[in-house]
Amino acid sequence: MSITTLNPMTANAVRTPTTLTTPTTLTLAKSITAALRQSMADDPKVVLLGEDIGALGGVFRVTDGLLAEFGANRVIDTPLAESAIIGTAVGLAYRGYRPVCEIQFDGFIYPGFDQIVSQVAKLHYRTQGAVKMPITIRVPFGGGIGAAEHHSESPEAYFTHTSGLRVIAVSNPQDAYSMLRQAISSDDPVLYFEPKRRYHVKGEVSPVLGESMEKAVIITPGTDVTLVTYGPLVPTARDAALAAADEGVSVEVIDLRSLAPVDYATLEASVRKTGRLVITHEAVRSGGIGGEIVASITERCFNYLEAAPVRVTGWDIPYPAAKLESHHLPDLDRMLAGVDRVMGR
Amino acid sequence: MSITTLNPMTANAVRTPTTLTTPTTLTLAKSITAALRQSMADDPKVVLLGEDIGALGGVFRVTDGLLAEFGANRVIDTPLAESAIIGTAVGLAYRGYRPVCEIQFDGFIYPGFDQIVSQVAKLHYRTQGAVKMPITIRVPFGGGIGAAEHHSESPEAYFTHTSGLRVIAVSNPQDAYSMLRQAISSDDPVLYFEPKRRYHVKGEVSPVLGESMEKAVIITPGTDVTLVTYGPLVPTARDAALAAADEGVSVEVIDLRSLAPVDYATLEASVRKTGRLVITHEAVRSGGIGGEIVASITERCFNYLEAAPVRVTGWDIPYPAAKLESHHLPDLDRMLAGVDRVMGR
Amino acid sequence: MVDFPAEFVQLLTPDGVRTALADYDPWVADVTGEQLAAMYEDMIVVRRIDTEATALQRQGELGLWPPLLGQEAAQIGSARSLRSDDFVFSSYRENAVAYCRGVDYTDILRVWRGSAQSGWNPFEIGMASPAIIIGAQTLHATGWAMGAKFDGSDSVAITYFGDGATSEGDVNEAMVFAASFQVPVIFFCQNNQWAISEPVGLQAHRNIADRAPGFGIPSIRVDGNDVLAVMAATRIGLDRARNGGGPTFIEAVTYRMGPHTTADDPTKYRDVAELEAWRAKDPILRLQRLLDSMGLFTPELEAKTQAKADAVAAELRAGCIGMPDPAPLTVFDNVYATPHTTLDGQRAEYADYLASFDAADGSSS
Amino acid sequence: MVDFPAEFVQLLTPDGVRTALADYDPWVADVTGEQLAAMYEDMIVVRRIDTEATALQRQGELGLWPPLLGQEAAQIGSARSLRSDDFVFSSYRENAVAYCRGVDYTDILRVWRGSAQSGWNPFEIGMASPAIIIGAQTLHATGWAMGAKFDGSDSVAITYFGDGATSEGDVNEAMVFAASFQVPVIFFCQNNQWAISEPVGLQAHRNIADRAPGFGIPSIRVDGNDVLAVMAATRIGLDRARNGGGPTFIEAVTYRMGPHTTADDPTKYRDVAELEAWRAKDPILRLQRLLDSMGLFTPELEAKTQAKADAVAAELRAGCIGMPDPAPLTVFDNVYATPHTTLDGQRAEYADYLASFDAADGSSS
Ligand SMILES: Cc1ncc(C[n+]2csc(CCOP(=O)(O)OP(=O)(O)O)c2C)c(N)n1
Ligand SMILES: Cc1ncc(C[n+]2csc(CCOP(=O)(O)OP(=O)(O)O)c2C)c(N)n1
Ligand SMILES: [Mg+2]
Ligand SMILES: [Mg+2]
Repeated sequence: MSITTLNPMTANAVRTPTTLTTPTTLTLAKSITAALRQSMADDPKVVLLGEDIGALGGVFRVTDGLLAEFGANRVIDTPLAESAIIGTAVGLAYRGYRPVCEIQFDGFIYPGFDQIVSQVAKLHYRTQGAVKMPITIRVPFGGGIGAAEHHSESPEAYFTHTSGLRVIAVSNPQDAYSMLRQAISSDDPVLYFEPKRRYHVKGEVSPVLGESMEKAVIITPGTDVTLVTYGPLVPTARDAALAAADEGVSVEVIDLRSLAPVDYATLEASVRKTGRLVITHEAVRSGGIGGEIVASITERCFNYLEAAPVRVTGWDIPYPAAKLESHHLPDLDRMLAGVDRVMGR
Repeated sequence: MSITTLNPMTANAVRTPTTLTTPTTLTLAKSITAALRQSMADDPKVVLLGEDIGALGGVFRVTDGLLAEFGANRVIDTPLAESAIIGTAVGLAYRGYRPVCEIQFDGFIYPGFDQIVSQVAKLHYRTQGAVKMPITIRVPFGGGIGAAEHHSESPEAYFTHTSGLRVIAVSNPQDAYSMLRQAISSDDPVLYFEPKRRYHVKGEVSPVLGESMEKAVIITPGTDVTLVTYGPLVPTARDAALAAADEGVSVEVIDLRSLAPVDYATLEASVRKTGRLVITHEAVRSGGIGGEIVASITERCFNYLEAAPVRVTGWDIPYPAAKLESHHLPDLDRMLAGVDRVMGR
Repeated sequence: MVDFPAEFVQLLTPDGVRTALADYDPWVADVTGEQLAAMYEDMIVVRRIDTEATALQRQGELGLWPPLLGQEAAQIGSARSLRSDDFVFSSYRENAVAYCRGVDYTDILRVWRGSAQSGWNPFEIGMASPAIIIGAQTLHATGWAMGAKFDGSDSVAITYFGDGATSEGDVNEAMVFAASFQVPVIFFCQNNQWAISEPVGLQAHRNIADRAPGFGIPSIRVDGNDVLAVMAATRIGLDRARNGGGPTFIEAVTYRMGPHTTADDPTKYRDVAELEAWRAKDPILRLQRLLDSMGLFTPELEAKTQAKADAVAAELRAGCIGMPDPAPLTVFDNVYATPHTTLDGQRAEYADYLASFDAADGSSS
Repeated sequence: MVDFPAEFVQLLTPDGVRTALADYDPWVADVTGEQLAAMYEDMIVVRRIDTEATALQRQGELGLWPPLLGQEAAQIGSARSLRSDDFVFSSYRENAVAYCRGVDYTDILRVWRGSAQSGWNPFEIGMASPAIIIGAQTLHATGWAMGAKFDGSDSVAITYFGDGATSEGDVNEAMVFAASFQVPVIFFCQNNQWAISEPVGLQAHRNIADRAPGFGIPSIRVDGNDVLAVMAATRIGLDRARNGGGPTFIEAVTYRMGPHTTADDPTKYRDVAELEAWRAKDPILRLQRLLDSMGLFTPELEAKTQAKADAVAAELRAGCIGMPDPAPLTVFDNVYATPHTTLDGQRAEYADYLASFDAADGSSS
């Protein structure tokens, strides 16, 4: 059995961290790297756990360089076992650490599901607040990259249905940075969903914590229809709003950002104004976040609704083969069709 | 290491199965036993897998007597590992078997979650129909029995959000019998939820397959409000309808029976008539089945709705300690409050 | 090449005879008669706690109780070897371990009375909230030990689990991580022969202690009803862990003399003869015999021990019966460490709902 | 007491010298020169499939490809030992196994072209749809073997998985079940030294073959680049399984000479020197040398082998490029075996939606 000289377990901190100090143009992936670096520099209790996150820097290169900067006690390449990644993070939290776990792809989170649902989510409640679980679980999610099975899932609704967890999804480099820093400092466990097909999107990133990670944000203001989405579909929804404007429909696009809890104050204000709601996500329709939001908004704004809210989502199917994914994923056209429907056209 | 003489692995079939031939009064638990016995007698490929299901007959005695009747190759006491219970069932299905897995309590299904979500649910799709997964997973679920943590969960929405699975929940002895028989004969995988706090409810059971397991059933006809529920809350909802009638409100109670797919035809017809929907379940509200149904009914019956649908559910908390469970679980009073709300009173 | 543990470590026969075992004797050479008497008291007291709790359950004061009857030596011998800065990650049956950690007696019962989901503050006694999900805690212990190693501390994590638990993926993954990272953790398996109704032979085709060496973890198979042997094994593990030697696996061979819990009826699935055979190996009896042979089992010791047991039982009963029910709205407390808009809304909704009854009763303020 | 596998089973040195090993020789005594030449051809062909598929990926015809370069002997030696009624449960890298099972070459590529989620009908070639979830398939194999045992059949399940997979709970649970029920399954671990960027030493603190004996499963550690040794080990396992002897674990020590997949760049994490060292142990080279020493490595053999490889590669390429894209509405097919109201509604919704474009194009019928 050979452990090569490159084995991350033998590596130790050699470089000094270089953190973001001024606004810089970064890809979404690199802004996550920057947030990890800053959080690790600020707090020695922040440690990373995951498969291939060391020498390789993760399959998406998000942790690239961090092993060299922080050493093998902070950037921990783990054996291939997701339940153990989450379960040891629980133990580390018991010992005062703030673990950040990387799940390599969305579809590989399920072997760790029990530890998330039965331990991470419940321990603060179970111990009447004595034990905090400041664990962040990073999950690259969603499709659109032509990948093989289990590499394009949108499992977020499993977690928004799990009391005790916070769930956020980012859509742009600045949020990727700011919201990850907030997630890591949160004393609650946070599922942090990364839109993997947007990893290469660039934007200017300031080293600020910015808007609270619990707030939804209006991306495009509008008056006729409220179009709600999150993560990878945010840019598509923005484009759909532009296209709808050409057809004379004013669409207000809201980036949810926080999936649990949902910022209903922002949604309510928008729907009271527009009277019409469309929600779009890649995840399958039944039991998805869309239904929850439709139900909650109906409860809250019934008398303001001018039409039944519309869901534009993935179908109730397992994620299909790459050549078929465009027939599963909501795109600009399907969003526009949803806008038309809610407009009664 | 001692294996006692009572080790079920050494036991073999000794008794002849005695199946149900005429209508008989049985508890809900015993009607499940009767259904298992009949399905096993009919089809030698039906095998049971689970923890303590052999000599003990299961912690709820549901499999009582079956080891003696069918032997250790049909009633398989497994080592304590839920992922393996489901995963070996997948292999047995590959070999032409129809495994029926017992998960001891709702909260212990999560270690098997990956095998359910990534394998059981997807294999028929993945193999373009070549491989069938006629697996039934029995899950005693819900609270109200004063149990310790992890013994009172309502995890059904995790599975209704999983494409490829069918999900049913029974509320009375006849359905327990008939729907389990249908589940076991189904070529699709079925999650079969048993309302553990109603195991002792008695009723007359005929050895018939009865109404399709996909159909919702109107338990109490009414005209003012549609009250939808399933599993353990069905008797409570029926009582609530009686109480509401005393106050002059006519409540139509629907037992969903199938949670995936939902029988929207029946629900729609009812809501078009009543114009008002209340849905109640023990599971936590956010991301629960209630939200999905509210959204779907709003989409389908928007113009018929006279008020915003109302959800009466468990709170968004981990299942609480026994002394607090009555403050989490919907009861008759909370259902009536929901009826009042939807009636605008 | 690592060896499977060939021997069954026993330092005290069922007859109470202290036998010599060169590799293990040094580890308990310092144990005085006084300390033996103290462990005898421990065992009598925890058995008494067990009896009292079982009675409380029968009387309707507890919802359920998982007796440890028969496993006193395994738990006392190991837990009494720990330092206060070590940390315990246990299952539901380790009430004697909690006792050794200095738990408030009443706290042991909170969970089983249904008043709370955990009885004690883990940081006050160095013992985590017990895990009901079988095997889950072994990963927590391993993670804690990773942290201890990163901290440069010589504290050790010990995790208790049953024979049945060894089948769960989590326990095996914990061994993988513990071995890979060479962290200070002791896997303490109480093989009480049964997992509810399933005999250990269904879980493990070989002795349980044989599992660990293949993961690169040295293991010891010890007579779990021999408090001295258990102590020796635990001390070996602790010493290895404190000195950077990584994990140790201990299989304590014992017997669950009672039912799985008060809800269980073992006559459904096991022979009474088996129980009788194990009764002869009772862990308390053999220590009593040893003390007797040393002239230490005096009427005074007996009286003092009984008095202590009586006092603890009385305190336990009073604490149980006097335990206040939690207030309704606490059902919403501590789901999150920080405010949560949706849940806060639900709390308000329920508070209003409850208040509506007060109003209807004319008792609203 | 079960022993860890002490020896490293090798019957053919890297130099192509056939060495004697008394316990293993009888298991391959029947292998003729012709059969050796056939296996040589197999290895050349599957390496060529690998090269062609990698080229197709570079040319944009495949989305991804997981090369097996270097693992030919492990896969051919084991798969050629199977009967057609045995059943294979593999991971994503076992293309040579599929080849031996008689797969239609094009079917190997369907998944990687993104046209389907599985390429072949499992029942036609006795090989399940490969599992991408690491380790999951080991439980399926164990379950299948339980069924085979219940059926009184002497068919055997074999499951292929990597060194990395051994860390997953599922693989360990599979060993627990396989040992408990003593079912006919072979755990065939290709230890190719790497799990993406992680060296095997991170997954296993000891040799991987050492893991199984503690579960009560005999294991063999074999030179995975030696097709004869692999065949001997597999035949031992098959024979044991067919005769009611239960499971066997085989660690085939080999090397992933290429990247993890075409998306991977191994220079980020491993030394080229390591690759060079393994090149000297190439599985094809050593069989060629053996054939040569037997006077069987003739120009005719070379020509025939190359011709076959060329033909397979051409068929593969043509099949790949000619593969039709699936029709849009097939996205809804086979989610369920029986009709499903909600999904049928969605299919209708999407059909209408697609039709609306046709209508807009004026091409509606
Ligand atoms: C994941 C999970 N599955 C099933 C159970 C139900 N259960 C509770 S205790 C038990 C047996 C445990 O046996 P063992 O590990 O030997 O511990 P012991 O009870 O003997 O102390 C089972 C199956 C559980 N608590 N968690
Ligand atoms: C449950 C799960 N976690 C993570 C992955 C991502 N992944 C794919 S291959 C791989 C490495 C597997 O290594 P090994 O088992 O040694 O097989 P090899 O690729 O070397 O053949 C990983 C981590 C996965 N597919 N499934
Ligand atoms: Mg036990
Ligand atoms: Mg590998």
